[in-house]
Amino acid sequence: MADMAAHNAHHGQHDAFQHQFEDMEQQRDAGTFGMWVFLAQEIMFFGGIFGAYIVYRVLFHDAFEIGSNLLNVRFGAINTIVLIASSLTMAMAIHSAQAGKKGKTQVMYLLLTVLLGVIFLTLKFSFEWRTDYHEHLIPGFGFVIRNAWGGAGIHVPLFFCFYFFMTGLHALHMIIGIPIILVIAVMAWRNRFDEVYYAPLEMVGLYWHFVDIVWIFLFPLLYLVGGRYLSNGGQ
Amino acid sequence: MSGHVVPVKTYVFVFLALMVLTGLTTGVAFIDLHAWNTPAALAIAVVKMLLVVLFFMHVKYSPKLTKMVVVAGFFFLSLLVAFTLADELTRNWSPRALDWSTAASVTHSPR
Amino acid sequence: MSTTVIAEIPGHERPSVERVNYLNVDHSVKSWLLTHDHKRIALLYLISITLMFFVGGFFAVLMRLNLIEPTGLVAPETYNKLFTMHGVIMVFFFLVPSIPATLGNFLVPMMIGARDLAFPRINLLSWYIYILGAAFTLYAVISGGVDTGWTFYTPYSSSFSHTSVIPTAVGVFITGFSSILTGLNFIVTIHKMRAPGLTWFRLPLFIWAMYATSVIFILGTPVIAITLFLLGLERLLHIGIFDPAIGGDPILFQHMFWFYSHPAVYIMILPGMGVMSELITAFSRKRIFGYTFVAFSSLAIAIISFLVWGHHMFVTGQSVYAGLIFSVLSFLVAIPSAIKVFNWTATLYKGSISYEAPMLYALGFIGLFTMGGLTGLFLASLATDVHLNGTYFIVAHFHYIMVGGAVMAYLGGLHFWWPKITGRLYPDAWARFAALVIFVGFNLTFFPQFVLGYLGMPRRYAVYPGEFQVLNVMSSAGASILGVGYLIPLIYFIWSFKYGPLAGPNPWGAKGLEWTTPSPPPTENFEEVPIVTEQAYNYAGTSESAHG
Amino acid sequence: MTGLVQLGLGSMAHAALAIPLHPPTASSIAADVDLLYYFLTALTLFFTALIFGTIFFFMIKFRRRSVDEIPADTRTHLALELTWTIIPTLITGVIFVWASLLYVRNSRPPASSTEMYVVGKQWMWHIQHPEGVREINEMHVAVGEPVKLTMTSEDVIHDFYIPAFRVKKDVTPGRYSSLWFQPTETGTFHLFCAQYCGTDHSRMIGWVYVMAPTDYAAWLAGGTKNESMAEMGGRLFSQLGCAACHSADNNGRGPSLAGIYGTTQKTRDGNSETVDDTLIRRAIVNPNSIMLPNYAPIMPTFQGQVNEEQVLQIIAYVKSLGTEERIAGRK
Ligand code: HEA
Ligand code: HEA
Ligand code: HEC
Ligand code: CUA
Ligand SMILES: [Cu+2]
Repeated sequence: MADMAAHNAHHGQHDAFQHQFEDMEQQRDAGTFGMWVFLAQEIMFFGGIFGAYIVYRVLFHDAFEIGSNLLNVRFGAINTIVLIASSLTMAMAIHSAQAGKKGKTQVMYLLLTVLLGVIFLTLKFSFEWRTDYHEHLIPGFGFVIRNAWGGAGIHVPLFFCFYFFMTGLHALHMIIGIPIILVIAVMAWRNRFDEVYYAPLEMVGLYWHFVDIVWIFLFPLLYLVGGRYLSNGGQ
Repeated sequence: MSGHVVPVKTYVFVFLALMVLTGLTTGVAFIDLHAWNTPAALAIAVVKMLLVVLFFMHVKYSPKLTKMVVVAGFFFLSLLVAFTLADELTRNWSPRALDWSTAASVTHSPR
Repeated sequence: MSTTVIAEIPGHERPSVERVNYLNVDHSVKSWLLTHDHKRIALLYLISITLMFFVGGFFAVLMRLNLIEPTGLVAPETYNKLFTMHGVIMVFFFLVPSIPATLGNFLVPMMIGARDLAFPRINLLSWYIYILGAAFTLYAVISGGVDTGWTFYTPYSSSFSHTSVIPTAVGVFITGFSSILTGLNFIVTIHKMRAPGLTWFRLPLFIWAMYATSVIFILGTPVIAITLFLLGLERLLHIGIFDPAIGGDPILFQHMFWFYSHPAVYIMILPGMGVMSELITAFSRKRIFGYTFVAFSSLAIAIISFLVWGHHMFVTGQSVYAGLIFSVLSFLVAIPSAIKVFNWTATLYKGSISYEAPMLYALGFIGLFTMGGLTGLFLASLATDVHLNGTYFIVAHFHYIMVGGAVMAYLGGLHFWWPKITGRLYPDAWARFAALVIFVGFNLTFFPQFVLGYLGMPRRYAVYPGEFQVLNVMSSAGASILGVGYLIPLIYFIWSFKYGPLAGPNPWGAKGLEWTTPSPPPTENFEEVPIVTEQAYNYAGTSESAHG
Repeated sequence: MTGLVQLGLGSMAHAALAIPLHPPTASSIAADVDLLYYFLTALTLFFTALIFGTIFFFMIKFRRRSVDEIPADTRTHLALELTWTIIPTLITGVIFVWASLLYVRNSRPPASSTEMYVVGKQWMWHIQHPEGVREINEMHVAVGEPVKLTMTSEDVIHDFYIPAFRVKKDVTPGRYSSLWFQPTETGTFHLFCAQYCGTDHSRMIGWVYVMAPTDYAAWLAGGTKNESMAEMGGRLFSQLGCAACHSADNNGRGPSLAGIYGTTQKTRDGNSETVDDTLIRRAIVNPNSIMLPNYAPIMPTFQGQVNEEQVLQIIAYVKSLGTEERIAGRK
């Protein structure tokens, strides 16, 4: 107890301190740990759909390769680069807080992250999905099963279901993430974060990196493992 | 806890490694590795994930507890996939799997 | 009336009515709806969950009425909606949140000597999410109901049912997040906020049970969420994820559904087991027998429970190999439960046993859970499950565990901590009487169903062949006794909240940090953070080194 | 009011004498399943009695005698813990092995089984005998003769359940499941749908008539149908125009189907598949998925033109095309 009290005194009562904790240290600890537990939940959330995807990919191997070949690798690859870059800027934002840099530096990195996220989403929605729409590749919206796909054809829409659902869910996570980053940026602008207190920044960072990781798996699973090496594109 | 400050150099290095791996995985997809294309793509993805988790997310410098949470997440995910496949894949043998123990009679009777 | 012991218990003093506590600190509605206090949130949950229980119970009553006549009294489509809504409400809106969200919310911080959960705002959010989910589901009920069974099997639910499947699924989907947030809060709180000296092996077993439950909440619930999402998508767009007519696989739905829903049955029983350990020790005034075994068996159950879901699918044409694996693992998960039962029984040995109402519920739990669990073995056995699957045997199996086990534990826990929660006592004689009525009514309701199932009566039957009538009438008669049994506590609890005699901080003379604060506790729980120096349940007052 | 209660109680007491306690034991596997069931029941009763008994004994023996009584402290007892961990483990081991052996044995149809076909449909059962007789919600079989059912569904998942035989299997759309039994007693037994399938799930029930072999033969002969399943399939085969491509002389645009049932063949992408019920069904509803090396993918789909019953008839027809015919065709 005594050293607990000492702790409190040491850190002073930071503005952000919440009464249920003993001290700032415990509060930050609980915060990041909570974020990790939340991410474990997220793993299972995406995991459910990844699991279903894997099962169907194994069952309907050919259809999924055909579907995968209809996607444009270029979009996938560029977006991968964009998203990884945004992870870097996010890591740098936290770094600058840890290193005691000014709030403005943090804000700059955060805004860069947001910018990259927006680029990702723009590419995804206004370019990639739009193309897909025009090529009648959206199940439920005039999807056309082409004769060339042969017997596997009837399962190709299934691939696209997964494609849209998985990338959609991923994009939804980004869409939720971006405003949160902006709020954090406002806090950073007001110099709320320093070497002692930067838990919110750290937490949103973890979230953003997680979203990045999901994409790191989506990219190969959706775009690449489609027998692209075959001269006829796997058909 | 994650109070550890990772030097900027590490971040940049990790970022570059991720870029290289992205290029690699894209390139490899266009080379015929027979059955190994999918494993290769997934292996590279796992490496990339580890880089992000360990460095960007500071797990390398985090307490055991955090590591445990991460491992638990992926472990239970693998259970979901593995056991579902255990049924879904062997289920397709079903017509015969049912006659599993009469396999002998099945292979003999038809021509 | 509990004339028993109160005055003699050391540490007991009459509290002054004026003392500020979490209940009377602020009476405004706003102070309740915006509260961050885990104890108030627990009460919010208690009220909403009780409401849902009676809604679900009301459907059960109508079902049992219908089954008095072989030809049925209501139209089959109505009956189908009744059992679906009964199942959905009882499982997702009553039993899953029951103990964790009420007793757990109230007790976790108190038992570990914390002022609150780690994330009080998230805790409040979880209640609102629960309410939102319940609203959707109740909307589905009002807008015509659902008739898919609580299992939502495809392709019936995705392509054939004409009822409000989507609102129900959305409701369940939403409520899932309230479970996840509760679990997250508990895990973080238990890891990070234990009072000084409160090591893992000094924790009350209720905390271990809550921890194991939370693990399932975190790792299982997201999967049902995504599954229901896919179901809704399929139903809206007919894209073929689960519909064989368009190339999908309806069995995959079952895999994903049971991946959550089997662990979920342990979400429903583990907290009850935790309550049990508290009650048994308190009313025999003894340390639990085999603390570490009971503690680790909770974790073992939580982990193995993720590996057995395929036992719900033995007759779906599951491959023989998968069937064998799931069967053996299902037997494995029974072992930790057996360990618990034996340890509770052994705790009574040479104890000082008293029979207040909570203890009666506890003893009822052990017996009924044993029967329910052992009949689970019939179902885990491949050869017998082929006959029993889809019959009333299963209905009986799970009601023995969920009603005979989990609901009994919930009621037992509620009676045990009621004086702590409200600061008031309830009439003990009535409580014992209710326990007896419930026990008798319960067995009369559900025992005949074992026989019915073995005879071959399928479940979810609105009408049935005449030869099953006698047993069905017995069951319905039992249900009416059971219903009355549940009304009695409702009445005396409400009465006691207002008029019950004041309880001291520790009316049972029980051990545990929650009994060291006044009843009802102040908002901060403890005036100063307690320091723990001994193991849990140290009734004999021995020092730690005396045991291994 | 009291009169009513009396009436109720009276009729209950009367009926109580008539409550059956176990279902008829009318198939070759039923007695074995029951034996395991009784063993498990005994086990349950034993442990329930043990636990309840011990609790009651302790409750009385160790009841609190004075308010400030503090019993001696609990000691950990590793040997006991291990005992009650290991004994249940062993018991469950025994149950597992017993139940699994029985299950594997019970899922093995004798080679001599007659095949019958079941199609589940909201909310009735269609049953076809190879001889061509078709029944709805009724099923006639001969005592002593093993029967293997090939089952599928037109719509949702159903479940074919005959309690007296202790057999049950889901009937899933889009795939074939199978189940077998060997009736050992003549009589009339319930046939239930045991998987919830919609409004009239509880009315999707019927009867199984187990007859003496001679009666069964007479019944079969007396049926209105004198065309066998294969014959009906053959008729469909020509009506639908299959014969135009699949001629027996192997000169059509499609392969000859004579004698192919049960054979294994290579596909264009190098896999090999066995021609079984599932494959023939697939050829009919999704012919593009058949990829024979020497044929163009020209076979049209017949999905929507044939129902599951007719598909089964065509399968029976293809099965009936013997080797002789094929050899004859080759010559
Ligand atoms: C709280 C809920 C709960 C709990 C705890 C359990 C616990 C168990 N359940 Fe149950 N179960 C349900 C709720 C629950 N179940 C529900 C709701 C369904 C139906 C769902 C639906 O279809 O609608 C179901 C269905 C169900 C099935 C599927 C049947 C089918 O559809 O064909 C199976 C099959 O294996 C099964 C098995 C078990 C087993 C082995 C346990 C074990 O964990 C039990 C362990 C306990 C004991 C064994 C008792 C204590 C032990 C002793 C006293 C010592 C002696 C022990 C030994 C010798 C081993 N259950
Ligand atoms: C937590 C879970 C839970 C609980 C507590 C209960 C409680 C009860 N259940 Fe339920 N039940 C399920 C979970 C639960 N059930 C599930 C998951 C299913 C499967 C659904 C499906 O197939 O999809 C099911 C199915 C089910 C069936 C099978 C339906 C079928 O297959 O056709 C039956 C039949 O008897 C039944 C009966 C009862 C009864 C009598 C109670 C009683 O314990 C209820 C007692 C409560 C009350 C009676 C209410 C309180 C009193 C009043 C409202 C006052 C008025 C009443 C009187 C005076 C009589 N339940
Ligand atoms: C237009 C010609 C045509 C018609 C009409 C036709 N088929 Fe076919 N069928 C084919 C061809 C060609 C193949 C080989 C397909 C391939 O390899 O892509 C084939 C393959 C099959 C096979 C698989 C044979 C094997 O060895 O795998 C079966 C079974 C079959 N057809 C049954 C039928 C039935 C039953 C009908 C009528 C309901 C029918 N066919 C109508 C042309 C036809
Ligand atoms: Cu068909 Cu139930
Ligand atoms: Cu289960």
